[in-house]
Amino acid sequence: MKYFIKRLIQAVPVLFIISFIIFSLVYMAGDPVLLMLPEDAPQEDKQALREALNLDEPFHVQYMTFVGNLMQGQFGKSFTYGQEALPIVLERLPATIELAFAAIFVATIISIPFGIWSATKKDSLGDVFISGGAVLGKAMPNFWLGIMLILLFSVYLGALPVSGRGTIFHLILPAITLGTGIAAQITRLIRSNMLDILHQEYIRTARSKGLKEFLVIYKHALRNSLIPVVTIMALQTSSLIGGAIITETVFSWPGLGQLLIQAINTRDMAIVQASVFVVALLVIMMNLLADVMYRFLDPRINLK
Amino acid sequence: MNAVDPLLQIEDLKTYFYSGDKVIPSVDGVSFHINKGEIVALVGESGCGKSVTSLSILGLIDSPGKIEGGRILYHDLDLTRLSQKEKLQIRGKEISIIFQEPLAALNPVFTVGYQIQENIMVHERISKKKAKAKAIDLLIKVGIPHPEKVYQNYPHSLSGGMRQRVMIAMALSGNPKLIIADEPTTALDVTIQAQILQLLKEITEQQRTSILFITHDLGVVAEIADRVIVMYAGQVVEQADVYSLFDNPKHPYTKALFNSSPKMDQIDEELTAIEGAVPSPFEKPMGCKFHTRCPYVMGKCKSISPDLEENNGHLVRCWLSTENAKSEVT
Amino acid sequence: MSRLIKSIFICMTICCVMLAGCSNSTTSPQNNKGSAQSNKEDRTLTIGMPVDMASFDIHNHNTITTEAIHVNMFNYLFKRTEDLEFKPDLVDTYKLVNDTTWEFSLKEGVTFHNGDPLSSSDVKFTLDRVSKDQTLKENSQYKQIKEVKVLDDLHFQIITDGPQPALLNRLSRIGSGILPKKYIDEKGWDAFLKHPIGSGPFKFVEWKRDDRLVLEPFDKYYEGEVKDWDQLEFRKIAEDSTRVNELLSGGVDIILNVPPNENARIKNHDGTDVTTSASNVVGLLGVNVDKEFPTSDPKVREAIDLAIDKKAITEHVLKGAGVPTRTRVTPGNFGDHPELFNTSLYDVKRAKKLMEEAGYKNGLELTLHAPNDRYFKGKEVVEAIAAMLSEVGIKVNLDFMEWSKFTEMRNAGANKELFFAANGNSLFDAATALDVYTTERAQKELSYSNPEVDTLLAQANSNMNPKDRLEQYRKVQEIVAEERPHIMLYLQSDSYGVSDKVNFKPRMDQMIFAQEITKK
Amino acid sequence: MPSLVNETSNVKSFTTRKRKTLFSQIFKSRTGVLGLFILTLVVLIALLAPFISPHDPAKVDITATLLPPSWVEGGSAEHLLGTDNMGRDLLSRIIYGSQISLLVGISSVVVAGLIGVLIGLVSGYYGGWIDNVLMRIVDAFLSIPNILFTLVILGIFGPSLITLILVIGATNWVNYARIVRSEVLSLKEREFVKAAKTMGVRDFFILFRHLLPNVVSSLSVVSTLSVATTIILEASLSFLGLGIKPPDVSWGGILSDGRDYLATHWWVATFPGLAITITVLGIILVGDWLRDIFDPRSNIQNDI
Repeated sequence: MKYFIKRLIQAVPVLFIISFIIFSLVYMAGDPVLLMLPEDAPQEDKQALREALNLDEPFHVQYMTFVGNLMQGQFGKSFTYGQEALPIVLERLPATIELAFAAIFVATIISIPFGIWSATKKDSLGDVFISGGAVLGKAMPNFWLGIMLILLFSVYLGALPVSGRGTIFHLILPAITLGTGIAAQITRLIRSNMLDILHQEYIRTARSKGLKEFLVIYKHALRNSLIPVVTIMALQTSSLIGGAIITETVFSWPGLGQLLIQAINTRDMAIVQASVFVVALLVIMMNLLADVMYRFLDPRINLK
Repeated sequence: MNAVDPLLQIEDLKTYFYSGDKVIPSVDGVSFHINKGEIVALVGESGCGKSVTSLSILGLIDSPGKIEGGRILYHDLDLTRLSQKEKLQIRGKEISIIFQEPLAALNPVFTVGYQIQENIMVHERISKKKAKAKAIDLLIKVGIPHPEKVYQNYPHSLSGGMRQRVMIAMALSGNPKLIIADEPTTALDVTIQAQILQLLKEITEQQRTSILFITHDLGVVAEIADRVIVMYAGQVVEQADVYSLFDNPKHPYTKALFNSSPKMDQIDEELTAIEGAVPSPFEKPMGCKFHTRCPYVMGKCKSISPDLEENNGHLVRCWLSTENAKSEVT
Repeated sequence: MSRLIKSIFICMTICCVMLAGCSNSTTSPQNNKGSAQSNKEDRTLTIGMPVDMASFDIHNHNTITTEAIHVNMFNYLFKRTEDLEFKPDLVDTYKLVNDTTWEFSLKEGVTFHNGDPLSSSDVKFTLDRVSKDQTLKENSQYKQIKEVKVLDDLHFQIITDGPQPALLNRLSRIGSGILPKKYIDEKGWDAFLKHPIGSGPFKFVEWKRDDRLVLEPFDKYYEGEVKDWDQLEFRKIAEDSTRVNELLSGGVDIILNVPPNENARIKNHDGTDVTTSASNVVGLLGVNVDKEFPTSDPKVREAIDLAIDKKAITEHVLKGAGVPTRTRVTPGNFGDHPELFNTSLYDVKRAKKLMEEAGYKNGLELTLHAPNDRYFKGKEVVEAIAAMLSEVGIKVNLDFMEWSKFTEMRNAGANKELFFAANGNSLFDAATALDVYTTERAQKELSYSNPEVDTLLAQANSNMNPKDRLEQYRKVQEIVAEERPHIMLYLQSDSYGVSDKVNFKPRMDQMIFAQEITKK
Repeated sequence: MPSLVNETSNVKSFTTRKRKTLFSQIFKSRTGVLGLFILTLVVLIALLAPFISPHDPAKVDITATLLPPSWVEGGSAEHLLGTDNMGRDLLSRIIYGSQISLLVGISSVVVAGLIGVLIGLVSGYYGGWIDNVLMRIVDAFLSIPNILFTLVILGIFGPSLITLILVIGATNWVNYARIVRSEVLSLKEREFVKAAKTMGVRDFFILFRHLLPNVVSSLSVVSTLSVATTIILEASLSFLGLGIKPPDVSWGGILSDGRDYLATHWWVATFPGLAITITVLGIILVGDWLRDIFDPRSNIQNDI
């Protein structure tokens, strides 16, 4: 618990730095007034809006205002939506999280059996294929895979819906697309962990008890090798959300990624700020969770 | 052989390891037996093949190793020819093993209680509750205070001695006829060591369990063993009952072991005092394997390997003692 | 601890079983999906759009795709027919009182989706909002309205700031949907945005941003309830190939913006087809004629025009989805110039000669700005143009920009020699199309000024005599074609992918009137 | 410790001791050789592009668009891999594309490496509050997904080759900083550093003459794998419309252009996709192999 609090406190300066990065980026983006008002708006209107937005103040004053607003959860109004940015971002979050979880799920069910098989049958043909597939899974650009999956499963086989969010069927292809990269990484991780663990003495102990090989591997070895995997999975949040941006575009998934891309294209900086901040917060929380979970799952580490 | 009631009989066991196109004969024609209720010590330096011998008994040799020849007779059963399923019924039930480093040998993510209970449940149709009760009984038996509490603990939170007691409880849980104790006291400090040895002794006396006690510590051997087998470079070089060996070590290697062995009350150390090093597993010398380090080396030793010869129940693999025996006869 | 791990294991096993179940059911998906669809979705009309609806603030956006959706929920005072004639919609009768005063009467019995009757005060509320609030994006198209006078519940007058020949055009386009005054007064604007109501044939059900907008028929629609559909869905599917795949797999019934290269695939697929319609969007090159640029020389501009083979572009790049043109005012718009349409100039030899005469015998380097991913085949067109210009010794530096950067640059007049744009005309009147050539508007991005054009346009914009007005606009188009502040390229046509299950006829104004789409 | 584990691991270390020259190490790993071969080939192609490319990669011919590869019906020997949607020779574009893709990959890694190594060295060596501040900055950067960060910056400044390289570099440096820091932390406790310190060697000298050479091995692993990540990142950015702009050709750009033709003209997207996949594969193989050589038990994760 103490540790948890300590980590929580550590996150505070990090959030400040993030707010600074986000603010600086937007500050450098230039005058938003031109985008917020119609082209032929009179000069006085522009000036009035600039003052209303504190744009004439020096950098540090503007930053302090920004932080002040941020603490109240305000990132300013999105000019494309005409609403406060944060609720818009939060509205999209569930879709992205749903996709991310589905991807992790896919990654898990692919990587655990493959990783184990690969490790127990080291250097067999199967291992070579799995290891090769894992490298390939990482080497393939995400969107390419996504479009290929649509063509195969939706257009030619007619088996799954092409795009959108709705039933569990809608989730399958995007989840596979997003999950493949992680699956590849975790397969490699489980394989190397298992290789290590299978040489541990306690595995020999388990065998010396007369346990079936299946139990030796899936109970004694797997549980040990999963501890770092759980951590790595939580640490994947960052790259998962990154990948989601692309996957969402391919599959028209109404999540944070699409919102963000649009906001960048229309320079809707309130949305950009809010989404970057929300994502960063999410990542920090997941990392924290990973850390706590690691300590919780591994009895060797004392929770202090 | 003067086997009264052999529980386990190893005949010409050959366990080889493979590395690339090289063959490493870790165990190269080892034969010995263990009687019921007997404590046999297997002595030798690191890498002499003691552990491989013990793992061969349980069929726990992993690739790239393989039992290439010989028989391991348990009662009438040749353990080298068992199916996987039959092997599982032997392990933990008929023969169990205690490893040297309990912290490494216990799975860190399961409670110790569970790990004992698991061994019980593999071999007995028994409810979980009963298995737990039995596990706690075993913990009491091996002298663990607060067994209920310890049952819930993870290995890392126990002391070294306690962990080894847990290992012993685990080994006992299947009521085995033979316990292989692979340097069970090496990692422990001297007082705990004595306690553990005492415990093992008591167990054999109570249950008539045999123990194959693997160690490099002659002090421990004197304490516990009925009979001693000395191994060097994959071969048995000397075998005798504990008194005859300690009174009259015949093989130069055994003699060297005695010379380098620390006295009983000294802190245990690796045996490094023998001149030279164990020969590389790839390039075992011709002739007697010990001739590179032997102070009594003769010309013959370098080319022809001596056989294990018996003399009054005392077996030795050395040209010197063969010569001596001959001269005694003539 | 152990229990925790156990529960994780159990969860995972359950998930595995579930997924196994899923994958089993997906092996026989045709019936699975088929049954689900035949029951429910067959009565749903789904339309795949490339972009999401911008907003329900009908006065504060200027995207045609959003208007195409809004026309199903809101009624205009006048409606464009398929042939782009004006037909009264909410209006029953109308007359011109004098050059600046129009009088209208409303149809009886029109109600909003909440049951409130639609009256003159709603019209006043709507038009007042858009004509007075300068921060609204549509304000510039409505600020000509000086006042709306309510005479009684069904009668009102519109008074303009001067003669407004194009008033009816304005009243039948984006921003003219009549809003419910009472509802908005009571609930507030934000509530309206969350749950908008209009008087159109479809009423709001839900809007999941970036996903779909769901509407359903309004049972008391004044022209009668739509019977063919239980539900109308507009889905946003940004990725071109995904949109096409969605059509082919039966997920949507109609898609917009079919990329030309997919035409064959859609046509060859069983149960889908492509239909096209001319639009009034013209692809063109904006030319900065400022003295600092070589393009200030008319010869250079002519050479550029002559060097570009518009026919080849429409044929090979647009794959037929376009017609070469020399004017922006194309058929279907008031003031179109038939002689400048479906024709183009292309003469590489003469172009080379002109370059030589202009003093660029050894070549010339120009910058061509173009927005990213904005216009139909914009990237390819621009690359083709660059290749063609290189034939006459003009090296083109392509500058692809983000849309926001692109508009920012043009607003500031920071653009160099050339930029590519494709402009529509929501008013269907030459007034908007040609307004860009007035000195006031052209001085920044085009640096163009021609007093004769200024005069002609000023006269035409308030000329209530249609015939004279037409002549004035045609004259301007001729001047522009000659002086080339814009080098016109082509009129683009819109391709729609349509499922055989529905009857759909695309319209030139790109509106999607769902009540006109019927089931086969 | 006479145990089986020990005996076999003795065997292992014995063999490695026997032939530990770098050269033979290369050829010990068959996958490493394959990776190296692929990489050499790609680099050669990039260097020799003007000599081996059959056509001008920018030569548009709108009358000969989307020609299939020469071995497919309708293809011509003129264009071995066919043409793209603008009638440009696909093979030539892929050959030239290797230049930009490698350039972006390598230079951004150099940029990231320079920043990251410097910060990592300083942070690890000086420790204290400097370390604390720098590590919080690292945490902040880590919590914003790379692609998101890059997208936002590119959206603001507009994508060009230089910005792309700088931006990817400026967002990727954290990996290097973390690795260098952790290595320095352990190195500075070692005798040779302590000795240097007591002898009054200047910090600058210790940092760059004593510490830097010792972190090179892990750096080489990370940076190799980063090149792969960056190539994929560039492709993803192209897909989202913020990649390399024409007339510059990159694999990501060709692939992203070709995605609209996946169903109808498979070759346009397939060949650049293969180029990316194969190159990334080669890099990962080399990276894995470098890792095995330098530190068989290293925990460096390659996060693609």
